[in-house]
Amino acid sequence: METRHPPRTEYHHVPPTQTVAVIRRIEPVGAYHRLTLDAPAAATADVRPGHFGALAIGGPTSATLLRRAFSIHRADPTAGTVEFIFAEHGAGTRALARHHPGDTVDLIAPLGTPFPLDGGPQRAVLVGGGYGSAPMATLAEAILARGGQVAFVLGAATADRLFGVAEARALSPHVHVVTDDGSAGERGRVTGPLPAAMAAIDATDVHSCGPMPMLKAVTTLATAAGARSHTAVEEAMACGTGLCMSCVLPVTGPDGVTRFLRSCTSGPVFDGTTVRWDDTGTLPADLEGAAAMTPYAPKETDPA
Amino acid sequence: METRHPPRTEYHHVPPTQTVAVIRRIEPVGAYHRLTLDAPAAATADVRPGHFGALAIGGPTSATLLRRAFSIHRADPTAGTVEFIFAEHGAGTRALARHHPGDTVDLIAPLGTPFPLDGGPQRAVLVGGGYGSAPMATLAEAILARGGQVAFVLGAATADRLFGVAEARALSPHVHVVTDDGSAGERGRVTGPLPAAMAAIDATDVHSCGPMPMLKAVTTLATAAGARSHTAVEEAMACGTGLCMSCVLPVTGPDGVTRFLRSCTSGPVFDGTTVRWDDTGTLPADLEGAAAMTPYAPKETDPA
Amino acid sequence: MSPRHPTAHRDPIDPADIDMSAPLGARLTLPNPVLTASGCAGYGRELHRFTPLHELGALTTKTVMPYARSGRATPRMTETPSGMLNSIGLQGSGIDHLVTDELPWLAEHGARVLVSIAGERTEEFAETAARLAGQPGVVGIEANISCPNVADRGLVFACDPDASFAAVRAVKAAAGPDLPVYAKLTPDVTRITDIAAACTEAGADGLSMINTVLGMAIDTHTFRPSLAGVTGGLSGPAIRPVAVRCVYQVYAAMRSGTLRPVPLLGMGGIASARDALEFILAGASGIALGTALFRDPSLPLKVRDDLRETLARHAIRSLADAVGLAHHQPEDDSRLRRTPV
Amino acid sequence: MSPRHPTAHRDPIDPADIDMSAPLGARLTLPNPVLTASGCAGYGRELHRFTPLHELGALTTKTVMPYARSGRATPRMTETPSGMLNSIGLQGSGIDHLVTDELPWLAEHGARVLVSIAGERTEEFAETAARLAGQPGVVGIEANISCPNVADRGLVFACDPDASFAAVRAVKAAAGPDLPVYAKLTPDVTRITDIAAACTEAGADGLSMINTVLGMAIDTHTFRPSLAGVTGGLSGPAIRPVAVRCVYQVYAAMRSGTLRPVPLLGMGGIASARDALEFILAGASGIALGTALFRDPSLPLKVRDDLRETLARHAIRSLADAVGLAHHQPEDDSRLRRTPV
Ligand SMILES: Cc1cc2nc3c(=O)[nH]c(=O)nc-3n(C[C@H](O)[C@H](O)[C@H](O)COP(=O)(O)OP(=O)(O)OC[C@H]3O[C@@H](n4cnc5c(N)ncnc54)[C@H](O)[C@@H]3O)c2cc1C
Ligand SMILES: Cc1cc2nc3c(=O)[nH]c(=O)nc-3n(C[C@H](O)[C@H](O)[C@H](O)COP(=O)(O)OP(=O)(O)OC[C@H]3O[C@@H](n4cnc5c(N)ncnc54)[C@H](O)[C@@H]3O)c2cc1C
Ligand SMILES: Cc1cc2nc3c(=O)[nH]c(=O)nc-3n(C[C@H](O)[C@H](O)[C@H](O)COP(=O)(O)O)c2cc1C
Ligand SMILES: Cc1cc2nc3c(=O)[nH]c(=O)nc-3n(C[C@H](O)[C@H](O)[C@H](O)COP(=O)(O)O)c2cc1C
Ligand code: FES
Ligand code: FES
Repeated sequence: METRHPPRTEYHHVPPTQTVAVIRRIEPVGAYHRLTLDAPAAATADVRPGHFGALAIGGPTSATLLRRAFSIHRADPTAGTVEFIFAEHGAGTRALARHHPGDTVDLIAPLGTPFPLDGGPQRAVLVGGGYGSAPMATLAEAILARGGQVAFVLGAATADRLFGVAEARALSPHVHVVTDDGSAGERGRVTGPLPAAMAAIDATDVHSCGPMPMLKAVTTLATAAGARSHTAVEEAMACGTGLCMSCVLPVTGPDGVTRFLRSCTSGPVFDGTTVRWDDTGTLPADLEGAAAMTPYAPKETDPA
Repeated sequence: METRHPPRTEYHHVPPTQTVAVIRRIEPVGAYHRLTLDAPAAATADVRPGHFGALAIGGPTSATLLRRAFSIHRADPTAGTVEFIFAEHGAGTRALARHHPGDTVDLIAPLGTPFPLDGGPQRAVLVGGGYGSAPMATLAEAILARGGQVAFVLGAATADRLFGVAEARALSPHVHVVTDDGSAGERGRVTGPLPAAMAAIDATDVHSCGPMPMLKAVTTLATAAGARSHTAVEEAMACGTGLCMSCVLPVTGPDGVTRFLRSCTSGPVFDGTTVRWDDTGTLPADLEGAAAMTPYAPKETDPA
Repeated sequence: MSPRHPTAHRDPIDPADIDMSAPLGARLTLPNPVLTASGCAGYGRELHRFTPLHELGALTTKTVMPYARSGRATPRMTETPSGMLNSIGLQGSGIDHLVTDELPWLAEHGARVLVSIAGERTEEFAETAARLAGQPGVVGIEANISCPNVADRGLVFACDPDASFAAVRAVKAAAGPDLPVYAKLTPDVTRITDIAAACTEAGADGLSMINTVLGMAIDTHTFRPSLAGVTGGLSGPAIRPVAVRCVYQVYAAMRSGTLRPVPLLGMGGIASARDALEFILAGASGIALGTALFRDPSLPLKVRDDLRETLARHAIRSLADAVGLAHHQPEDDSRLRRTPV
Repeated sequence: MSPRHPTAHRDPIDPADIDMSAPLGARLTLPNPVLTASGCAGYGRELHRFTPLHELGALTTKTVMPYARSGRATPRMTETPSGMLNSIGLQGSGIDHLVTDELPWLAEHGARVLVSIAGERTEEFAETAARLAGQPGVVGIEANISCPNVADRGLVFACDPDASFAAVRAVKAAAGPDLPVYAKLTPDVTRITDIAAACTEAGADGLSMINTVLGMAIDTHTFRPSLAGVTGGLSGPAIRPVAVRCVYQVYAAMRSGTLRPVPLLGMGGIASARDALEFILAGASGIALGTALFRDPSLPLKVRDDLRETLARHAIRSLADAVGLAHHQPEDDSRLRRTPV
């Protein structure tokens, strides 16, 4: 494994705003919903691809308390709108899907560490799995605006879970589409066409967003090919603002020490080579502070 | 105190139905809301004045679990609709007020023991306090249809909390209106014009619905004048269907024994002379089973 | 279906082929695992209008005592986020009334009845239990030991292992050999497994978990406690995580051999088949619906039927096979491997 | 306003005239009663973007231990009806990091800091506390004794009066005379007043109530516990009735003279000024926001300002005058009568 491109380090943190956003539009896109919010305070030029928003759904009589995180698909400072693409998953997203224009949601955005755009023009492959494609169009635009080049690999389980194919084709001649069941594009996984996509533009960077196993596989391929791999991870979040520590994953720092880092503040975009993919959902023994967990065997009465 | 008219005993229990009702209309009436539900299964000819409906508000993500009880204002078997008049009070009614036509609520109706209509044509004064006037128009219609006569005394704190005055005037020449602040009708309480209203029709019956102190005062006046007093009480209800025992009040039976009876099944309409008005909210020592509450002094750790 | 799913490799089966019966010990098997929780369906008459009682696994009666009890003054109830507080105070007409007026009606309507009993003294538990042997429709006794013990200055029986032991032993002796006795535990204790141990040692045929959680609310308009009884019992979905934990802990103790294994009845915030399954996976052989009935008196059959569908989707042929599955590591799940599909 | 309202006869006063200061014992008065709850606002940096820290009554830090702790594996969190379960497992970088990197920043930003500390042994509590005397911005210590005690085979300190006593006494001794020490209690005990008594006897300057309630959830798709740590702490509005009850019980014991009176910090499901008032009426001199911050990190100032408005509407001139009012019978409410309006 040889790395032709040194890791990028510049991350762009902007202060998030909290606003009661009015739903301007909510409409189906394939199996997903496109949600357009009036939120001028959040829809600033500071929003970068990879930033996310955290929504509080339901009023004072709602039993679902926690925020829901969604990648910002597009923020339009002129229109004062922020767009999300969301899937119905559990109680909160199902309730959100039943909302109507004019209803309100409480939005905190922009949040998190976006995809890096520094280090000169990138030749980047953008890999999106399912709604993970949501941030890819604006990421492509930003890379192109900085004089770079882009290719796309967009995948999903089924055709109706593919997102952003038309937008991608408008931005690049190199668009690969795959589905698990072959209902659109090639049958297979994003890792199938990825080497060809990287080769086509002699990629310096691969940016990916989608399920964890995909991010790991993409990082392996990209790294083997000498490209940098930046991955937008998805860990269950309660707050999205860095308060609760629920969204951690094991990430190895420049000092070689692995720590549980919050994906809502240190991420969601991480250098894929720093994430200990195989150790997510475990407590690796070499983690900083892991030893302190073991003096006593875990008890059922062990609180937070 | 002399009772010219023996207590009525026939109560009309009908099997309630449970339906997911679609909101046909929801519109303001003064300080209240008029809610019209499509609920053909509940809107049968079996619905009698004094019956109530119990609504479950909010979907699976609602934190307000319990049912809310509202007097049936009118059930129209032809249209298949049931109408309620409701005030915003706490979390559930505030949420209900934000509903739109097409939204659904789960309705159980008709529930409870309605006003008695037996014992020959009645000459009845109908006394409504605030939204307590909701069942009075259909009650008047039913009494008139049976060859009786009616007068109305409608009261409220302020003009916008008066309900059903126009409907009452269409049904009877004897309509008295009072408000606490004099913003409509006479300034004062329903007990002011009640003696005159009773005298005007030589009342055999007084039917009332409104706050507890009003029901007590009405019963005292009616009884003194030798009329029967039937009162629709309002006790906090969790279920409305007789399951939970939260809605009880002390009522003296024909055997002279006072028991805590459920106002959702034995009531909401009670013969006012059987209710121990001054003992509501207390545990009278002569209540059946009260002695069993005292062997130990009440402890804070004392469960349900 | 997630790849971590233990039965992901198996084909769904026909719901009609699912064995929904709930074995609740040597002397009791119910046709399905859905019961009502004590105090949440009275003596059944009102619920029957929405859920024919014979369709239930069993009806648990409102707790009955040797004598009539008025219950507490109102307000007795207040709503809380995803829950409610009650301080009904065990209102009831007493055991004579139950035996004379209620049990015959219940038997006539095909209900299987678990009679919940309580007393303020150990002897009152025994006195009530003694009246139940041989009564029509009665399939068992639930000893509601989550009530105050006069002999112990009002401390709740189920807060003390010795008092729990004494009450359960007295009920067992009085009930005779035919009626299984379930002890109903409160979660308001430091170690629920200690109380569970006392009850099983005393001969309990099963354990019901949980009774309400002690709570209170204050009316911020009147500045007074919302309930006339000051404190009350918290119930509803709000407490479900507490109830699931109690069932899981006790089942775990039974699996590990530190507690004599007896069947568990799970309750506390169940409002759907999903919730019911959560308790079953935690270790409950049967489940009871309480507060959820106030919102939806038609719920029991929905839960029963949806549960059947869910088991079918997961290719679990028998309800009994699902009991306690959350304790099995996917790799060592002999129980799942043993189930033929 | 209901006729039962204790202050119905009084005219509202100007919110600007309300004294919002929160006396929390002889050595600590905060400018307002709104704190953050430990573990729900980290060390303040993230919250500061939404709520300027100097506006808080105080910031309670995430619990800090003598050493770095990784916390538990994920999933660490799951939502429940009106609540959540967490098993973060006290992730933190340890006391050195706090003292070196966090406290100076907090002091610079005008935060008053209540440092939450814990240990797995009594000595670790002392070791951590000893580092805090004289540190900038630190106004007190919260001893999170709701954590497992290695010396007691993992039993939570706050589940045992003796272990609670030892931990609090050690912290008091190490903290020196200037830093008030609050002991944070778990509700998962049979009698919380017993633990409160142990803590006050050990010299606690105040009590924080409550920590999370032990709960768990099971994923009905994977058939496994939803949290990697199996059980977790339940928080949010779901547990508010339990928390209010604990505060009320302990305050009642103090009023009746069976417990040495110390100020109480109330927490557990507070999401509005109404909820905050509920705790104050129950007996809390200050309140902390936890889970509600995850939904609304701007909440503290709303609660503070709405609380001020509410007191004004009720013509209660000083926050301190509202503390414990739910214990007063309207007729014997000397405290209300004493307040001049
Ligand atoms: C940075 C980031 C970006 C995301 N972008 C998108 C997107 O563009 N479109 C989209 O459809 N989804 C996206 N997700 C996933 C989305 O957040 C979850 O599907 C959603 O929170 C689930 O909420 P629920 O009410 O359906 O499920 P529930 O299970 O009811 O959620 C309960 C709690 O768990 C959290 N949670 C549960 N699952 C997830 C998850 N997979 N990720 C994060 N939190 C979770 C919720 O935030 C909530 O706090 C993103 C997640 C992250 C972390
Ligand atoms: C037989 C009957 C008929 C009624 N008819 C009408 C009507 O026609 N129009 C109308 O506006 N109101 C009516 N009410 C009162 C109405 O039920 C309450 O205002 C309403 O339940 C309050 O719900 P909430 O969500 O606003 O308050 P919350 O305080 O949030 O309610 C919490 C719980 O307490 C119960 N509760 C609280 N206050 C009352 C109350 N006053 N009466 C009964 N339950 C209560 C609720 O049912 C719910 O279970 C009637 C009540 C009864 C018992
Ligand atoms: C209004 C009400 C009354 C109750 N009465 C009793 C009772 O008489 N005996 C008993 O053992 N439990 C009683 N309970 C507790 C329930 O049986 C059940 O254990 C508890 O409510 C938790 O279940 P749930 O959340 O489904 O309601 C009562 C609960 C409620 C809400
Ligand atoms: C995610 C999370 C982490 C917590 N961490 C701690 C902690 O480190 N130390 C502590 O004493 N309490 C901790 N708590 C408990 C809270 O401080 C608080 O006591 C409890 O959550 C009840 O308040 P709430 O309902 O407002 O959240 C934590 C709670 C949550 C939800
Ligand atoms: S989601 Fe709360 S810290 Fe990341
Ligand atoms: S409201 Fe439940 S019994 Fe009357």
